[in-house]
Amino acid sequence: MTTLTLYDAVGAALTEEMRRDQTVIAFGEGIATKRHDLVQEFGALRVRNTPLAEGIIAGTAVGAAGTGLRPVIDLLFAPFMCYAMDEIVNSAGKLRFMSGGQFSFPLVALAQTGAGWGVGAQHNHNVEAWFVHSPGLKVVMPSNPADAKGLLKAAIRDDNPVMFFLDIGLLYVPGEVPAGDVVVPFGKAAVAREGTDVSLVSYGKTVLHCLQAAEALAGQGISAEVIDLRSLKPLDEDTILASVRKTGRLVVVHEANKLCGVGAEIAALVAEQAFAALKAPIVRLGGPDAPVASSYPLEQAFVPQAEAIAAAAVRLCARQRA
Amino acid sequence: MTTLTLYDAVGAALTEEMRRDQTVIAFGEGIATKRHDLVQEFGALRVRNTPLAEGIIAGTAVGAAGTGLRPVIDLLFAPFMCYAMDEIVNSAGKLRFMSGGQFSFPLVALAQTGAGWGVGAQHNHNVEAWFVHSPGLKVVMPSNPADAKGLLKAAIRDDNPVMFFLDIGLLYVPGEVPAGDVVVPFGKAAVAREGTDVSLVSYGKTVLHCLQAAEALAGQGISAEVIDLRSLKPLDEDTILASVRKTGRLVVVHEANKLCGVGAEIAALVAEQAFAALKAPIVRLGGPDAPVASSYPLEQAFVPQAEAIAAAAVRLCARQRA
Amino acid sequence: MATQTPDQRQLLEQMMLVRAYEEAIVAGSQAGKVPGTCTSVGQEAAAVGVVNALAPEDLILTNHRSSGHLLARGANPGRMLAEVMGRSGGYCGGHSGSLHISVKELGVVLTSTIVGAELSLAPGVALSQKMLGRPGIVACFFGDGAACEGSFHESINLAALWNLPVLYICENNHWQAFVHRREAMCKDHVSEWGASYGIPSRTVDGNDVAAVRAAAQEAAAQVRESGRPYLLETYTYRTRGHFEPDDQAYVDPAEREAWVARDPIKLCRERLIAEGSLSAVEADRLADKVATRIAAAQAFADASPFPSTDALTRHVYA
Amino acid sequence: MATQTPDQRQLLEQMMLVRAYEEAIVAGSQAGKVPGTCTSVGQEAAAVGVVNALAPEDLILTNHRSSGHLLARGANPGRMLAEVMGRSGGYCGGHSGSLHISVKELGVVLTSTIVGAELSLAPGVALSQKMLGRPGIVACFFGDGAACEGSFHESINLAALWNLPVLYICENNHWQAFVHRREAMCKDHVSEWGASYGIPSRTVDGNDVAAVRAAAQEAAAQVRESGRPYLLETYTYRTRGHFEPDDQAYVDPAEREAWVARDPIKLCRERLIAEGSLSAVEADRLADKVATRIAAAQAFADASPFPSTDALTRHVYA
Ligand SMILES: Cc1ncc(C[n+]2csc(CCOP(=O)(O)OP(=O)(O)O)c2C)c(N)n1
Ligand SMILES: Cc1ncc(C[n+]2csc(CCOP(=O)(O)OP(=O)(O)O)c2C)c(N)n1
Ligand SMILES: [Mg+2]
Ligand SMILES: [Mg+2]
Repeated sequence: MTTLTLYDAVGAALTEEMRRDQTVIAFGEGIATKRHDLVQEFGALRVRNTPLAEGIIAGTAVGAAGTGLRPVIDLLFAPFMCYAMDEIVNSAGKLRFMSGGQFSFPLVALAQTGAGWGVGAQHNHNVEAWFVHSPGLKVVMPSNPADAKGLLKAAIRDDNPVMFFLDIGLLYVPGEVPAGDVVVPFGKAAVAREGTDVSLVSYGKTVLHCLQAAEALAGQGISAEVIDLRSLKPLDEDTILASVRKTGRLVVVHEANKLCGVGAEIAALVAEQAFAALKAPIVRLGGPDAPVASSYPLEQAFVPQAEAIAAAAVRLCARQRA
Repeated sequence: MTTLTLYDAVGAALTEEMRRDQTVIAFGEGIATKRHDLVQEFGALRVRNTPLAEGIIAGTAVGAAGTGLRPVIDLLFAPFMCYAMDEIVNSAGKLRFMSGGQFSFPLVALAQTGAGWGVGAQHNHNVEAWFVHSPGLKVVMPSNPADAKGLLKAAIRDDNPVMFFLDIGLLYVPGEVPAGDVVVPFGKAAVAREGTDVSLVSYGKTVLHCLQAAEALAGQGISAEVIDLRSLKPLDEDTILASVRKTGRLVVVHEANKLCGVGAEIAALVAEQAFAALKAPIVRLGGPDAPVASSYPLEQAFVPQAEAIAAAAVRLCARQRA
Repeated sequence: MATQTPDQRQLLEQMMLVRAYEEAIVAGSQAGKVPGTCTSVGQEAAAVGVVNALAPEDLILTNHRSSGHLLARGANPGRMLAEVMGRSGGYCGGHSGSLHISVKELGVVLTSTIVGAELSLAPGVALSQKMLGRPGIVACFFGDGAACEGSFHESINLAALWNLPVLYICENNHWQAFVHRREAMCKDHVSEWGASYGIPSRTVDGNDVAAVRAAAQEAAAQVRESGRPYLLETYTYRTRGHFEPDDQAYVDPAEREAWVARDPIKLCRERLIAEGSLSAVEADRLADKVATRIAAAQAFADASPFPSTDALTRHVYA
Repeated sequence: MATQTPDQRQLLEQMMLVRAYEEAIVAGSQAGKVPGTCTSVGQEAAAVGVVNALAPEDLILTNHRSSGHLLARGANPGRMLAEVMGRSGGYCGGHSGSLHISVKELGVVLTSTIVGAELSLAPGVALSQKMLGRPGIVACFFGDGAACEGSFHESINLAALWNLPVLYICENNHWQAFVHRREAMCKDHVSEWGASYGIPSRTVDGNDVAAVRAAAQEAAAQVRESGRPYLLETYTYRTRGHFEPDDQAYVDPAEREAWVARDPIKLCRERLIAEGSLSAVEADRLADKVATRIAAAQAFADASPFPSTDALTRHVYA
């Protein structure tokens, strides 16, 4: 065990994977500046700064991935991916299928997302659901440094394009990270806390808010289970459904806009597959259908907090008791 | 009443609105060629062909809309919008909010979507859910020529950016269109068929499949209500919820990928707001998490058909009776 | 000249094969057997001339108008037709259809029908060649329309900056679907844009197959030697419509007819006959040979079954 | 010279105001009162020189590094600071923060912090001017980084093609965040790219405010007269970091120091003093005046309340 921030856990995974596999390369707007240690170890060809052009960064990654390299690209902030949607969605996500399986695209696209820097809606916009909706892409978003490292190792080894979201609010928070080659497989959610009365399902920083809520709920005699999805596609349907079948109540929490978000998907999944177990309506807590303001209090108010999560859980449990 | 195809209904709405309002302009890759009658009536400045560059087409529309014009742009096929995501999402959708309400963006982006032409996944990809998920945008998708005309009039008059999806499969199917200035307001779903046992909620061409299913179900003694959403944002929550509160059963149907699609949103909405009325699990029928093949039988098999819809409804109704 | 003559006959034969193949597609389209598809009638010299200047280890990125590139590269017209018709015997098992056929075994990689995507993918393919120490340059075909997309700028800038061996070939056929080049760019030649990136660039008569091949040979040699990009513009004309069917009502007949008069197959055949290196009888024999091949291809494609519906979700994830 | 002198003093004062304003921002950032923000230290002449060449009816599109453009245009530094601090008294009610302040009443429209977006928006704004018969050209400020985005190509091509009155101003400050211009483009000057679109383009010393203004006046006059675009590159240097805080460990000190020695405010002040049109006492008095304005601005911003949470969903839809 070592203590690392999520930012450094990403660096550690990159370093280890680049050591392990010569075909792993990394490029982006400033990655060679910000992670200069990688340049020193792996050379200026494997770790490169690029022109300011997300489309060609992503396109180059797709072209390289389809022909033998395993690129990791840093697209900085999630909304900047808007300039790379064709390359990600139409090329990376579809060209394998369209070619009848002739090519594969082992690439990882990193992007920071969510509240924390107070720099407004063009930096702070959670768009992970877009990529869950788009075929051929995998999507992950860790809630802690250990998962960040393990999931990034899995992502780099995966033969498919992986959208890797880093929650800005967690980037510099330290956490314990197991030493060595620990891979966190995709499609396995973590039960971050066990409980029996209500399932709180989330990912990214709101997992921490769910854990705080669970703590508060315990004080009120409510046993909340907290599920950290970790990977959004593939989604660990079994763990979600098992939890709801046990608790009968579901609160889904994320920072992204609720409309057509990952929370909608999970709510729909449960309403389809675990309907009989449900003792109360499903509750979604998520961002409103609005861009995020820069102003600090508004930025914070956008994100579902522990109090709101706990209150929703209390309401659901009360329903049953009533 | 006149009989028009959806394609011509769009032309009729454009013509009438351009006559009504001098600030309405139209441009895109070939619109002046394909709708040459508009050029003849309104001149080569108001109806223009553009270079092949979706980003600048959309960006120009945003810039023009923010400063006094009301542009309608033709982005051809929905997946091509990948090249215009920044302009649509980060500019059109956010700049009003980010400016504290100083600007508004009355623009309409047209795009064709869905199966019908057998030209594969880079032409046939339903991405409307992306824009429902993105703040500041309205999203509509008519299922017939009359709604296409009326909704396009509403879209052109709306002071917000509107993503206007045209289902390729419906483009050349004729239908009755009321003459004159009939506007179909956003946020009002149509009850395409009334029923009491199960609600079939859909939009675009799968509304027709739902109607076929309802017809078949009637023969089996099941009364299905068919809801045509028409506008996906704003969503007519009241009509959906009222229907499910009446029938107690919900099948949501669309062509797009199920994961984080509009169907997920509707399922979640109902599981939150009409839970007590539900007599059976919710069922979603939608596309798989896969690109669409060009090959005709595969393209057709991708789209939920009437038989599958009817079968789902029968299963749900059986559950209750059992 | 002696060594060139048989070779030019091969180029002629390839162009005739492309024409015959596309005629089969048009017939298939008219018969309702082929969904939306694009032909390259009038542009055969531009495709055949460039592809014949490439080495076997070179990689090709093509676009929606790819019959010429594929056939000149040696693709099997039967498997191409099967693909266009959505049959399981196609190169991509019917997943692609006509617009994005790729054939990895021939080095035709990653074909996208998103106009401009070939440009965004090319530097990465060249980066693989370079970093993995593989021989072979990357030939990237794109249209004058694609040159208007931002990816043109981003791609050439990166390839120039990173010294990537990309031969960019802009097939300037005067049309961007239903929009004339004149309505889309101020200048006549895309090569003028290339010059400002500090890479060599040049325009060649795209209807003269020998000139195209010579220019492409020189360009490819420069890319091979310098490891840097080159922009070659083949100036030509799309004499059939954008896709099938297309009445071309929007086309200026005078402009089109001037180019039809310079049909690349006609030009080449007449030149060879004038030079005495091809007789009319031999020309007819070539036509028969090509027709026989296409008939066999059609038979193969017709016999190939449609994919079964379990192909719906096959090859989505690796 | 007599008529120019007072005017150059105004330019100096504006540059000093920008510097003082940004020093306040830096202090605020260090005190934790200001979230992520960018300064333009070292680039004041480029901003002030161009904005002072514009007419009141001209419209401005700016980007994330906008203090100079806004202040030179006459924006209220108190409302700017309030915006940067996320207060309700800011120009955008705290919705924008520092990176996308727009001020419609001053003709500063549609500011986006997506690098390259200013380029994509500019032709549409110019189209409105033209179609609605409004006077005023459109000045679009962007960086050398933005010039690498595809939107650069698409925007200039369209503006040239449609004859749109856009004055493109590339502030080439040698940096694209943490990437040096040299790592992003082969040539030194973005103006070289402009030439290939058939529009006038030119580079000017961006640290000489008089030269910038003269070049911008000429460029703006050409745009006004021809109705066509012009690309003006102001060659300058970002002497503070990309954003706050930034230790600039990645910066070559020699390169930076050479530019610091040519600090635009110092250059201008020294020239005016050498010319005898400004005394040292007057210069100090200007500094005091500016400091007083910024202190008042800071007091206004500090007193402005944060928005209440009902602003969370205000101004999303019209
Ligand atoms: C991004 C994108 N926009 C539009 C289209 C529709 N489209 C297909 S081909 C074509 C014209 C392309 O013109 P050009 O690049 O000159 O190639 P050509 O067809 O002339 O060979 C268009 C507009 C597309 N496939 N992709
Ligand atoms: C599309 C996009 N990519 C990346 C960024 C992050 N970013 C903000 S400013 C900047 C550098 C911009 O360089 P340049 O255009 O030269 O302007 P400068 O900052 O030098 O004034 C970057 C990379 C962004 N805001 N938008
Ligand atoms: Mg063309
Ligand atoms: Mg810069």
